[in-house]
Amino acid sequence: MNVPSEHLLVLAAGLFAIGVLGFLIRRNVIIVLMCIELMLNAANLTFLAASRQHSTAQVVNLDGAVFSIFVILVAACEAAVGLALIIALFRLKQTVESDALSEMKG
Amino acid sequence: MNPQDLLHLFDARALAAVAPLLALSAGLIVLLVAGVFRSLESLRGPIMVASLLVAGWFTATNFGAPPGSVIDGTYLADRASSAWGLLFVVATLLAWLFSQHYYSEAERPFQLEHDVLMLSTPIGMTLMAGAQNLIVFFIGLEILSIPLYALASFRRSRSRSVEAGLKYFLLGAFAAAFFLYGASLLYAATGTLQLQEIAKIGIHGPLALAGVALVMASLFFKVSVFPFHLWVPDVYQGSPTPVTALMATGTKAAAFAFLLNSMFMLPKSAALLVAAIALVTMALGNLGALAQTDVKRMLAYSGVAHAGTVLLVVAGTLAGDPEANGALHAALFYMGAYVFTAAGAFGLLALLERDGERFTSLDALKGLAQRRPVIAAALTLFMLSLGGIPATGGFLGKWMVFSSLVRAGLIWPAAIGALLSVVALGYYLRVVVAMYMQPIAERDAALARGPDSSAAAAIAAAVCAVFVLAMGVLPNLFLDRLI
Amino acid sequence: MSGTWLLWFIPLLPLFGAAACGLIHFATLAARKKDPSASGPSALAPLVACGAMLGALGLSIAAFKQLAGLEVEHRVIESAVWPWIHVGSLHLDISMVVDPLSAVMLLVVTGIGFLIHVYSAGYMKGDPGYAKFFAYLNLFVFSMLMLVLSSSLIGLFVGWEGVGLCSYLLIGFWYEKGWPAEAGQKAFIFNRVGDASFLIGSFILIKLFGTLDLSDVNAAVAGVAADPSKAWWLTVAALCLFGGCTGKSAQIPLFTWLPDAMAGPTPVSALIHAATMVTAGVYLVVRLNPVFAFDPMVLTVIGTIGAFTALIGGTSAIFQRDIKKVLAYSTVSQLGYMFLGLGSGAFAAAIFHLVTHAFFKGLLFLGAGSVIHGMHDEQDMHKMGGLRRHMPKTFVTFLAGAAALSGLPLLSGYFSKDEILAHTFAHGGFYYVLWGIGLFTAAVTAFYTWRMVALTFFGKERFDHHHVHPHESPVVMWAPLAVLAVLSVFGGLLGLPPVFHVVHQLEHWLAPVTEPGRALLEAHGGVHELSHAVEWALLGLGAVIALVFAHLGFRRYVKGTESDDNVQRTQPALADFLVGAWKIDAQYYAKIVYPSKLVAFVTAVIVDQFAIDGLVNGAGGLATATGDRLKLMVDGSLKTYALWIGAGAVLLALLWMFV
Amino acid sequence: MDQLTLITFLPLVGALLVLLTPASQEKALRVIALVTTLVVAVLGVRLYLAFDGASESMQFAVDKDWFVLPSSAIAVHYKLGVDGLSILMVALTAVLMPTVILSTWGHIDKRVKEFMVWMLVMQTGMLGVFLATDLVLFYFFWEVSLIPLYFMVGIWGGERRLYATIKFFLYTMAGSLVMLVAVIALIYAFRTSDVTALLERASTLDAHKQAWLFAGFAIAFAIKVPLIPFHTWLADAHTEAPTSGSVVLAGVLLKMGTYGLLRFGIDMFPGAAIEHAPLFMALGAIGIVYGAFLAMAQTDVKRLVACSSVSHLGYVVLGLFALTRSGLSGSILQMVNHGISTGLLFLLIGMIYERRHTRALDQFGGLASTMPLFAFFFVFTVLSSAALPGLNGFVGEYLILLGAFQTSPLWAILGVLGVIFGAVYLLMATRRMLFGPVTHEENKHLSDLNVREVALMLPLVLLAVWIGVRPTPFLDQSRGSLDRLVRKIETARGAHSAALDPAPASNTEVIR
Repeated sequence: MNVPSEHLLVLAAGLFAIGVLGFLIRRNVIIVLMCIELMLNAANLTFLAASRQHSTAQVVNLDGAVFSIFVILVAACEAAVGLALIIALFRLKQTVESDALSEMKG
Repeated sequence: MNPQDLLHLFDARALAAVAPLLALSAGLIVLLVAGVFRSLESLRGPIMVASLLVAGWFTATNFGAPPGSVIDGTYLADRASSAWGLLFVVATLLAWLFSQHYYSEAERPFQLEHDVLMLSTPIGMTLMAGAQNLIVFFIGLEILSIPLYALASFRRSRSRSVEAGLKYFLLGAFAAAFFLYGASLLYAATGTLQLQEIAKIGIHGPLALAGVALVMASLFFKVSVFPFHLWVPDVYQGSPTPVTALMATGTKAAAFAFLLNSMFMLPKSAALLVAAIALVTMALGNLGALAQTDVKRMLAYSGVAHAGTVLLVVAGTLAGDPEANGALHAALFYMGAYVFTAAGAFGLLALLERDGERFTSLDALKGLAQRRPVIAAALTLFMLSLGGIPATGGFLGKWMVFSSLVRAGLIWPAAIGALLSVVALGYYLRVVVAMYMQPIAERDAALARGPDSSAAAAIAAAVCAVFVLAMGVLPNLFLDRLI
Repeated sequence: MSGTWLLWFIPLLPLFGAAACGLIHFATLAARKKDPSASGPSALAPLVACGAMLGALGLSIAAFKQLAGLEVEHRVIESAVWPWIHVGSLHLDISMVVDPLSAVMLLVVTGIGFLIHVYSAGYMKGDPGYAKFFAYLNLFVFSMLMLVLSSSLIGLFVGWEGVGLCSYLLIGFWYEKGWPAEAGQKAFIFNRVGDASFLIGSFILIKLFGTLDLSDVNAAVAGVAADPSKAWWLTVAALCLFGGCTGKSAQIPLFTWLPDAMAGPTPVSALIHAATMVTAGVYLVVRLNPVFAFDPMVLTVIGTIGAFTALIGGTSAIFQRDIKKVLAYSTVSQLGYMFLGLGSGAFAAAIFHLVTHAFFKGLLFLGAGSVIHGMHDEQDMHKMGGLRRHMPKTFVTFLAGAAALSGLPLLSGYFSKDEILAHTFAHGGFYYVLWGIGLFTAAVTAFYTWRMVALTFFGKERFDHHHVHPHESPVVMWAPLAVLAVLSVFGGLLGLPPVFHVVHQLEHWLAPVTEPGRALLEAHGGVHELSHAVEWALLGLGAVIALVFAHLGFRRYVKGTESDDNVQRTQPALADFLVGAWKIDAQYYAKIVYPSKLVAFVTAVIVDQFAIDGLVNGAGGLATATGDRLKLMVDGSLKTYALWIGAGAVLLALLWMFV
Repeated sequence: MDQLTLITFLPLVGALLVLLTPASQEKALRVIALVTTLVVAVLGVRLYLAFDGASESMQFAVDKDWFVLPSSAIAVHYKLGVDGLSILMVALTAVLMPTVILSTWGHIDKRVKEFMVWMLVMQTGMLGVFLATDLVLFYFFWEVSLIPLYFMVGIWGGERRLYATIKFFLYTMAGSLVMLVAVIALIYAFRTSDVTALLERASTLDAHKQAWLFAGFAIAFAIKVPLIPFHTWLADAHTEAPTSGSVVLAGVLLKMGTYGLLRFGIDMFPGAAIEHAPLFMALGAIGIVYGAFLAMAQTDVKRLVACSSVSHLGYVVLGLFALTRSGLSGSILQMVNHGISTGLLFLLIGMIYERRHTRALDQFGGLASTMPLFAFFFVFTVLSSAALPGLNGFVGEYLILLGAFQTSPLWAILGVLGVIFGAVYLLMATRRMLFGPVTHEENKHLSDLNVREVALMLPLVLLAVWIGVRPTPFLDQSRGSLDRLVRKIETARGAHSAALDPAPASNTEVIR
């Protein structure tokens, strides 16, 4: 079975859109973080699909695949820092709602 | 990649090209190791400074040398990226010097972590500036950003610091996701992540254009132009001031370095749009700053305005600036001056904050000239440079930016930009007015002189002042060598 | 003296005198600071000032003698040239030139000036500004001599404005009282209006001839006739220069400053506002007679203005109670005569009247000063009367002056005035009207002059004997009166009318100067001779009118002031109208001064502060207000920021895809 | 070191010396500043005497490499020179400053050190503006010279000093930044920043471009002059500035605007100047009358003098844009004259303010009785300002109006009306201050001017008389340069009228 690349791209676009909307709508910072992961994975999916699309029998275009590995790595780092920050927030405010993040404005 | 290329990975030129990165990384490791031993505490500073200086020295040697590319041309150490690299080293050094004695007793035990995080940022910046490949840029971006997220909320007992860190992190990650998705679309459209390859193939079709738009959006986020700049005031204000200095100077410079490298992706017809974005950014930054009462936040807005100004060179290039390197030179000099000026300004605010957090407010600056004449004089100099008054580096930077526009025939944007800088002077002057022309508040008069200034900060401020003046009065020292 | 700097010393001596007196003044002030009663070195001032005047007078007489010794065609002495303003090819240089005209003026200015200096030494004695007064007086003489001697219109203008300045300073000499300072200011500003016109005239002359040298201009006039556009400009220039004369010589419409100028010390009124400065306009017209004679229309304008000024001045003098005001309006009126003469092309006659007027009006003012001095600064004639017994010397000399002014036969004023009227009559046409006005004014003049004499020296003593003890003035004051009285009586000999079959000395003397103008007039057909019979008739008419109205005036007022009171009661509007000089000044205030102040206020407050500055401040305010609004964009909410980022990215994508 | 560099930067050296002197040594600070400015004045006079007015070229030129603008390889030079258009202003700047410094004895008693530093820095800036013959260098000095006054007004000014100083700074800055764009455009059009070269070549640009560049320059200078309707900053700045600041502002800083109009408006773009001359003549002439009316309505005597500056500088602009020999000559001289007479007026007002701490006209009256010396100097200055022949003001105004009359009788006549109005407001102020009875008790025991005050005014008074009596040597200093400029204008006028009307009418006769 061979899923056409276009389908994968559309799926990825959908994932990205869900991620963006989730980021915009959800108030829980942890879920917002997960939405970011969703967006990153949309990018990964696109990379992999495109990587396959641009490969031929003779030359394999690995750039996209390599990029996605880096993305996964970076996503892990981000999650680590992000969660730490969320803990710091929770310690201070006993909440992880993003509304708590509007002390500074104007 | 061919197996043969692996051999080139370690030839002398390639090594020289990445030497600054290696030096910084080595310094980082040494610092970490030394940090384990309490007895070596006094060595931490010297290690930090030494690794930055060595990295700077390596960067400087890359100037005269022919461009050195690494790993199949994904990273390039040429004259431009080396110039940027020097700026990053300087920015980090200045921020670090200003951070000495900045933190409170409770935060001081974590100085090691602070220093390690800070030392890792120039690695990211340098990678960004030299990146010829979207992967390398992304890695650089994250090496820069992730430590900064942590640094922003370094004063984790203060809600503003945490808020700044989280906001920066969430929005930064959000923007990074845009970059990635944009990069993936570009890749889908062109099949390559190499900038030169993309340039050869060209940006055709909606997929590629959408990719460019998203990549640009994330870059605009990093350099903080409209409408991607809203995070800046909050994050700059909430972060520890030395970190703000680093963000304002280093991060912005690194993002611009890559923006200039990748602006070929923008359609020529976008010139006016980019100019409009830049001008709106200047307007929002300047008008917003006009409404501030806290100098730190005001400087954040001013940073937005300056980003808009630099973005003008992109518009100039797109509109057909006949000078091939016009944009690069202008951006380099402008950001060079800005690094010293903004670092100096934020650094002095950091110094003042040691009397209490309220001392970043405009009110508390009243009569500062009597209380701390040297700081007031230096801050005035920086304000004038930010305002682009001659005899300071800021002036010539502004000159070069507008030159790019004028050469490209964008006279009206240049004129509007010039008028918007008048608004900017309006708030820079307010700082000077407060310091020199308004009477000192009674409770501040009692302070007479605050605690002794830190020597490190004093040196840093002096360096900033000297460079700001030198870039304004003797620009040949810089122009002849750097460009 | 020719080609040397010696002539320069005629004006420079008084200038040095002024400087010296100024220093004396400040030395006096310094001395007084230590000891308030000390008079310091101020007693030196009159010596210095009179010495300077004597020197100038001596040099003037010497110059006059040298001039008279020259052949008629070459009667010009020119001094070394002071190069003043050199720009490109334009050279505005000044030298001192004595020719027949300036020689006459020179003698009048230095001669009468010297007498008045001497008089002032007595009159101003005891004044705290004694030395300062002489400084100003000397400075005035310097300016007046510059005016008279300059070879160039620009040099003339230096003197022209200089005399205006001194007039300003001297009118406001007693500035502590307030109103003299206001009067001085008014004089200066009215003169400035004229001067502005003068300046424009000089610009046109430069435009036409490229020079302001008076003799060059006069010589170049003839060449203009060929070019109609140039001729038009020359006419405008002449009118503009005459505009300057109306200011300086108190003609319609700028005459109202002169009556107010009486706020100054009386010697000032005599010297500046009767004998010399106010005649500068007459001098200018004669000096540039070809320019003015070039277009007959200009002369008609001058004559008309002169006649009406004579009328307004004369009638305004009738009911004045202030003795100096009578003389002031009389001066306005007599100056009108001079311009009437100029307008008739009788340049020499105008100068003749100028000279005799300097004698008798100087005399009258000094006499009035003597009266005021003797009456302890009382100027209201209604509070005088019968003074002939108390001040006989003043009385006798005053009579001589009054007789001359009113044109009683064979006195100086009689000949000079009649000559002007004769020329006007000879002109015919529209000039008959002007002649009629002149004749009427002559009647009025005789009337008010003898009213003044009667009110002052005859009738009951209406002053308060407890406070006022009239006394004769000291010798330094009455001696100049005596000299002037003699001149007033016999001054007419300078210019006897042709019917006497003697040479008109003055006309003959001035002929080289007035010739070009006469020639132009002749070319226009503007020179008319009268038959002896008509001349006799006119002389007789003049004599009769003077005698009759002098008698009327004297009769009516010799008993007292009832006649004034009658008029005041029966014709209050008329009296008011005449005393207020036809209400012209009031009109100025209502139509020009107050509206100007209003305009100034509106300009400053509404246009400038509200509109223009409002825009400037508004721009600043707008920026701040916009900033305050824009701040709301940064609302602190993560989602807003993200939304902008998302929307921005989408917008960028859309724009690049579709635009 | 060459003369021009020495004269330009000596004040800066003085400023450094002041900076190194402890703030408590007030006397030493003052003496250092005074001695520095005196030396500069001597140098200025020497320069003036050595200057050859007949020459058309830049004299005492200095030319050193400064830096190369990247990417276009435009070499910016440190280039100074003086010609007939600038020599008088240089001399005035040098000669005026000792007087200004000496006048601070009376009214600057706090933060003396800072004040002296700013004064001296300002002198360097002003001299630089007049001497720079590289466009970048000119712009450099142009903006630098703004900052000291900003501090002077802001720190040592009156009640509304902050408002005034910010307004002044931002307003002039707005003009300057517009000019910056024009400066850049001009430099890149010819790829040189050398003023002499640009003066030769700029008129080869096409008319449209010239007009725009001219406008860019002109707006900055018009604000600086200030020409109506850009004048509102001036009254506020003057009213609030300390005496010495006002003197410098009126004496020299405003002249930077008129000098700019001359050098970078008329000399640089003669074609555009001819085209826009009617507008500028109109603004100048209207400004004369408008300023006079403003002055008439003032109740604060300092503000009155400030408004009179608007009027007086209207003359200068009128004369400049008459574009005739006499108009240009007169304007150059009038720049000096205004510096002298308005400078003196501000000094005098400062002296009375030090005694009475008010400047409201109705607070005075009768001062001539209590302060005769003051009255003498005041009347003298008023007469100089009102252009009495024999004093300096007349020569300038006469030439200006004459020049204007040759070009446009209408605006000249409006200007002549200003002669009347000028007398009105000046005499009104004089009367209300000096004459009449002494109505206020405070005025009865005022001390008259002291030796220092008389001494510091004397040089200006003598200069006023000298220029009035013997103006030709002063006018001759700009002879060569103006000959050159007038030739240039005539050439451009020929081209201009040829473009407008292929067959020029014969009756457009221009005399001189």
